[in-house]
Amino acid sequence: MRVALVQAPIDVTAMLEEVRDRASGATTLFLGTVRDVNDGRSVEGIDYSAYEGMARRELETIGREAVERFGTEHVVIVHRIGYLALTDISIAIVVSHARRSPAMDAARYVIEEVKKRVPIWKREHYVDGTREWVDPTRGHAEARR
Amino acid sequence: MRVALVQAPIDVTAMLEEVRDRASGATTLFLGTVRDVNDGRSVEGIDYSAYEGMARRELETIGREAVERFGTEHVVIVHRIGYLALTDISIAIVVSHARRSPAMDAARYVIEEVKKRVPIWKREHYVDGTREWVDPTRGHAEARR
Amino acid sequence: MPSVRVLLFASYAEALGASSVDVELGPSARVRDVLESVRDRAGTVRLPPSPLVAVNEQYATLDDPVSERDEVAIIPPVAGG
Amino acid sequence: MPSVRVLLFASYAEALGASSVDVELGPSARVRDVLESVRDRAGTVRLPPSPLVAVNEQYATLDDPVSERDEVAIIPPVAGG
Repeated sequence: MRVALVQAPIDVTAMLEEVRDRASGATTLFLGTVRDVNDGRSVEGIDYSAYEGMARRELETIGREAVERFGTEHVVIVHRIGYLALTDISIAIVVSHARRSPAMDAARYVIEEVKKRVPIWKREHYVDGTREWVDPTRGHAEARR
Repeated sequence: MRVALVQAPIDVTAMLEEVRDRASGATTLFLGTVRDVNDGRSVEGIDYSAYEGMARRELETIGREAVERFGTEHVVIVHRIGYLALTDISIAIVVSHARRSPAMDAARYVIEEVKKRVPIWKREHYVDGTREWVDPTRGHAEARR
Repeated sequence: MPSVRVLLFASYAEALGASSVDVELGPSARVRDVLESVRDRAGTVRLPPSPLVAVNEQYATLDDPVSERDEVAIIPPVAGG
Repeated sequence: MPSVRVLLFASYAEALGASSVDVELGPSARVRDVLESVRDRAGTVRLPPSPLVAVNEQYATLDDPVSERDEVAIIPPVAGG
């Protein structure tokens, strides 16, 4: 199990290699990527920021929970921060397991928990030049003040 | 949407690139890999064979079903046949979607359907020199006759 | 008499010692008739009571018709993925 | 009087115009007291009624104690992933 908060582009191939194991019959990868539209607005990029120490700690906790719940040590979670352009990878989660069902469940568990608990924020940059902090609890972007 | 039945190692990086899209917020990858133990027996490798024409056709059908059910064109399914060694990738499924939940559901749908319907067979080669056809309907390997 | 080629795979091909067999088709032949003929041919080797069968690369039922130009295949339990 | 540093992030940092504020701690101070002081400081800027708060990088409740050596942070709605 390994987690990281990085500034540089995420090397997905290396992560897949990291969980490769003779005892694994299934590997799942989840990638979050920056898309061009959110709430009907044209997005140009997203600036991710974090409470870094706590974000690492929460990622660690989630990773350990996944290891315990799903029964594999092969869980790697990497979140990128900084300015990301369209199609850039913001998060990569990779899990390998003897069986496919827990491999898939573990990746889903991790992404859902990350979205609930890890202190990372994003400010969307729109094509029209404006920027807004995204507030998922309001179901839409919070107006910039 | 694309499906393929291949003899050569599967290029996962190229598949991820293939579904990369400005409109996608989530990408999921599922890999099936050859593992070292099955039903308590030490496996050395697996020989995959297929009814090739029909296997391609069934993969196509499953791919189209995933496109319709989950609402994305970005579905790629590649199955490898021939002799695979431990940790080799037998199947790679990649899906990208605007949202994460259908991206994950689609990958799961595809692997479950592949296992039910696509005419592909595997003969496990064991470390002790024996070989057996795998029969998932019996819950364990079918004895070699 | 018209005949049809029946493809065999994996454990079935191994059990019957061939990757295909040609069987004769009676009038209005159906999948069940073709299976019966394969069973007779195979002698002591047993196929399961109702194996999966494909006609022209699509899963078929025992009642589906079979003609000379069809490609019939008996499908062992699949194990892809 | 002892004080504690309160970290602010993202929309909260922008709203309050600072990435941290120092607030004085009364005796037996709790998270709710710290929040109250930040609210007073911020003047017209409103924090939500019950924002998430972390003490020493762990989520805390309004009743958790706060001492001089703690690191307190007010956590805007998270949006990682």
